[in-house]
Amino acid sequence: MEDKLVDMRSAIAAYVQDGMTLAIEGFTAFICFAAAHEIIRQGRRGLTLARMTPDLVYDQMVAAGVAKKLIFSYLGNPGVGSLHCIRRAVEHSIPHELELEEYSHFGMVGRYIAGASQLPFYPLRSYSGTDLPRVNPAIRFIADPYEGTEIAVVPPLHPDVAILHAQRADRQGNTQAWGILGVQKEVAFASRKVIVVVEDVVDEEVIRADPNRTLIPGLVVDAVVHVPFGAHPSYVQGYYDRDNKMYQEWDDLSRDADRVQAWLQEWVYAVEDHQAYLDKLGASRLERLKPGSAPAHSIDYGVYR
Amino acid sequence: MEDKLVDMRSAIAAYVQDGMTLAIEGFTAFICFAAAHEIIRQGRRGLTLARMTPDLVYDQMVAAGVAKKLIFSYLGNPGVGSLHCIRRAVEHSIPHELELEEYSHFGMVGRYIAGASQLPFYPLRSYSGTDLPRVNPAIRFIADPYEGTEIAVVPPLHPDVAILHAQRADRQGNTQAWGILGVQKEVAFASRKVIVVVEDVVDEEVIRADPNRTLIPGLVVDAVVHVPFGAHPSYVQGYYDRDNKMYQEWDDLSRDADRVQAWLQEWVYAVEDHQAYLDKLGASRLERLKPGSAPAHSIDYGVYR
Amino acid sequence: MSGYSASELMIVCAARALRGVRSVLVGVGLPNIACNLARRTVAPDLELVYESGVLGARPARLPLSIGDPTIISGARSVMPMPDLFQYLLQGGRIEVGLLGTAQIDRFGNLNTTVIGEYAAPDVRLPGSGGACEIALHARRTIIITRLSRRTFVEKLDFRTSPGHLELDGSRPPSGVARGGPGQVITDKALFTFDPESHEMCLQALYPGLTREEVCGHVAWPLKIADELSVVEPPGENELAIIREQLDSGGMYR
Amino acid sequence: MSGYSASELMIVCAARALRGVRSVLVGVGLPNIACNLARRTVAPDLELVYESGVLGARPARLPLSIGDPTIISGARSVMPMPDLFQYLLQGGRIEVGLLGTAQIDRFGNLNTTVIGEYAAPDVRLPGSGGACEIALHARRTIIITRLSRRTFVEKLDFRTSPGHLELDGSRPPSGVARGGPGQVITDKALFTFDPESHEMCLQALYPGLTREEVCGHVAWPLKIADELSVVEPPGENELAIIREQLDSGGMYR
Repeated sequence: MEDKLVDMRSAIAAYVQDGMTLAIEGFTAFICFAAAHEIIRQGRRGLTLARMTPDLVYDQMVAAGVAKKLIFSYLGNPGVGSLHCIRRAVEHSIPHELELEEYSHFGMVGRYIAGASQLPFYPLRSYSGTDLPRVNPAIRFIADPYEGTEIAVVPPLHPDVAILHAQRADRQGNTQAWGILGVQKEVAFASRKVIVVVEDVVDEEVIRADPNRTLIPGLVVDAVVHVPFGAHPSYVQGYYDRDNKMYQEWDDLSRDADRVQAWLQEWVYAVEDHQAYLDKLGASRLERLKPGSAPAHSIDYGVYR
Repeated sequence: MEDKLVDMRSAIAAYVQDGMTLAIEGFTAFICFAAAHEIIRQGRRGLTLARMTPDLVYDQMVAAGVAKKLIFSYLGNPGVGSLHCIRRAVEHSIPHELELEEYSHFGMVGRYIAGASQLPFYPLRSYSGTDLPRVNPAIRFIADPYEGTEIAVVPPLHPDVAILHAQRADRQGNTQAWGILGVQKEVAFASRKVIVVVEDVVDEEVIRADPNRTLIPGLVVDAVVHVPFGAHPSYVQGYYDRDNKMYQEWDDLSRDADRVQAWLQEWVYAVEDHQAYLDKLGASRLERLKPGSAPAHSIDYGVYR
Repeated sequence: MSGYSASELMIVCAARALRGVRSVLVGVGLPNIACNLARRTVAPDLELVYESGVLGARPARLPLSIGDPTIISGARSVMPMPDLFQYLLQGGRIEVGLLGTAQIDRFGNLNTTVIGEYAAPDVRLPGSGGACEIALHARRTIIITRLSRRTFVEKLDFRTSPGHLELDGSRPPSGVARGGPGQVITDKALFTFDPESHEMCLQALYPGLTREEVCGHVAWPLKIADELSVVEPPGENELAIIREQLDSGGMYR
Repeated sequence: MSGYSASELMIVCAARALRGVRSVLVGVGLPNIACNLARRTVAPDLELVYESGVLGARPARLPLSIGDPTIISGARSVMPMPDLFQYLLQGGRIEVGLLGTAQIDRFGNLNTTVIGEYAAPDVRLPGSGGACEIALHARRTIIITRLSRRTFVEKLDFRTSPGHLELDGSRPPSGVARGGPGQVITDKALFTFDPESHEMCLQALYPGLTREEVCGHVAWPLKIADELSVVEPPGENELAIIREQLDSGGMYR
């Protein structure tokens, strides 16, 4: 299989174009800030950003003027509070208007599943008795052909590009992950192009030694990018902790639009790449995020001759 | 959590009653013959047997007069040939008539997913241009509410009891498996009662050391049964190979209804339990089924204090 | 050990409401502590399930969010999100769902989406997340929130998560067999719902509070139980577990 | 090395038909050997996908079934069955599906269900398995079967897997954009389908066979390509790979 390893700048330049629908997913974990910052640096505009939990990653992208629309299900800074930049865009159109297409978590999960499955719709027992279908006409109801009861449906979501972070992949894009798997697999299969960003690029023998751990097969991956700490300030299970200090600081500074622009200037525009961002953070800060060791017991697949 | 460990005889006596719908699943691997034989020994009648690939396990149960109906998608002896007992029942009503409810593989998968999800139907792009909907009225077509195109649906399947084999579980039923996972998880969630049969009962710390490997959470498990080699003559990844000799011998002997009854007498009715069956097979035969070692690389979840 | 905070009593009340329960969908913070207290007292078989897909977590520190890595390491199971929503929640495997809210009406309907108009909100709140599905699919829900007129409103600005819906309570969500909101636990009183009218009903006061004080924090004419009781204060054992094991940092003291 | 069996030529023809292909859904036996030959010759990036959910297998022995444990150990990925059918097949990720059959009609529709009446069959065959979905969702299919009048029938007893359907070929299965059967590879000749009428068409004869012999094995008046060719015999390299690496037991010799 072909070698798909490229650097982040090339991957973003090649796959992320103005006006596209982009999904940088990862539920609290595996959020690829390295990619988001590179997209900001490359000055993309008019993106539709899909993500269950926009988190700081989309708060920063919205503040940078990258986005025209959000498709989402929970707007919060997990465990901390609000996403002030997105609120500013929604409540006061700063830096500009932001269109919202809103679901519940299950609705977003269903949209990705339908996308991955090439289904025209995904049925879910949800939304009855709520105001969401009133504000989102994409949520509809159909009759169950067996019992006649009504059930909600959501349409498929097909991002143009998905950017997914994980612990490791081989150069062909066979990707293994552990921890909160969220909708990573579904997003990969739902998307037209898939960029996988990993902490470690490993020999295919590592992947082949545990095929059940492969979350995203190389068959659907277009590019592999190697960026250690690429999910900072979010986390990667077993590799580093969430940098909660940064999440808390963001809660404070992001209340002020000017301070946000200064932050973006200092931490995104003025740094060349994620390695420069990490250097600026300092090795000791990153060192403190490293967890102790909790290895899984080995399992054996057996040799069958 | 409560201790769910019981022996096979008690588990079958407690959970499998005449007339129920039963699913002993496992795609080529993990087929729990130990449970099937115990059901035959206990003389159950009128069961509806659901399974994607009925395999030898249901061929034997049908020959023993246990079943009134099959719900399935592929009637074959994998890699060998036909299932002669089931064919005899279908073609010549020996030992008696056998009702068939037939799907494709995807249709069976969808029925289990709908069952596990408490969905009233599962939509799939299948069956158009085929004769299956003509002979199975449960397969229907509905209109996609977005584009108006037609799409097939299948109804949920809710087995009364599922019996699922795996490498290991703790006494609370938290079950880990590797190899061909098939629809094991979906069947567990779709079923009213779940019996898990394992090669090893392990301490919960083994499970907790690799939570992503847990296929079936104890929350949905009713009984844990410890039967090493319980899937023989099918196989368990890393533990033993399929006993292909028995699959081939069955192809020969099962062409003759009398020889089948003699086989059932010798290998099922006349043995007390699966251990006696294994003793009769002999240790050297089992020893030859053991594979060489192919361990997975360790991974680390990290300690986060 | 004498004396306790209103938050501690909230924790105790929420824990007691979980007696004998075996599966609960929970977030972080106060409700999480309540579940852990329940496991150690009235619900030894209680399995904590997080929206992130984690079952049977054994966190080495107080988790900061439902996606904290400390709840993964040493958990019994981590399920992908489709499994959590399809098989556990919609599949009817969750006995109790715990919900917070920004607004609640007299039928236990919840708003966590906007204050003001949806298209031009005064305050944009987080939205549903999984709350809508927890409300619909948990066999019953318990709402945990502080009592205030801003929260206990006459009319929601947006209905994010259905409770008992309209006055007659006669319209169950399609195809879903569930009980809806069972209790509301606040820092001043406990509420249940009338089995007939499904209207929220003041059931018990925290020690030292009057029904008038409580009614003053609710924007509609509050229904009061025939046998209004006073909440039993935290027991020595309950307080000891909270302070020594679950909230040793004293966040809720 | 001179001389070869009809099976070996089938393997070679099937391999050649996979030139440049990157994903193929395959079973065991002859088609499996063909895929492995293709990987070593005309399709170096070919990923073998098994219905059991296995991608990139590296079997240490010839697998006996698509569920053989030897295809798991050392594979790149093993997916649960819902993922295989939902995301890989229905998701449109499979370029070529290889299918066998008990009956085939002139439009490439297949029967693997029954001979005779469904309700009272003369012979009960295995049924669809995943064949119906492979036929519907692979971007194109290649049918591999031995040529005989019992197989190449005027009318199927049961339509298990749709090919080009009816005479006018005008009815595509709902919502599925795929090409349907592209080729039929037998032990005596190769067939393609007319791009207009979608009727099966004799394209190439195995060396030494006549069109009359081939037509005698087909139950309908067979359409013959304007430029009927003769299949290129196996090359030295192709035969060497088959005999030394893929079929060292000589099962297809």
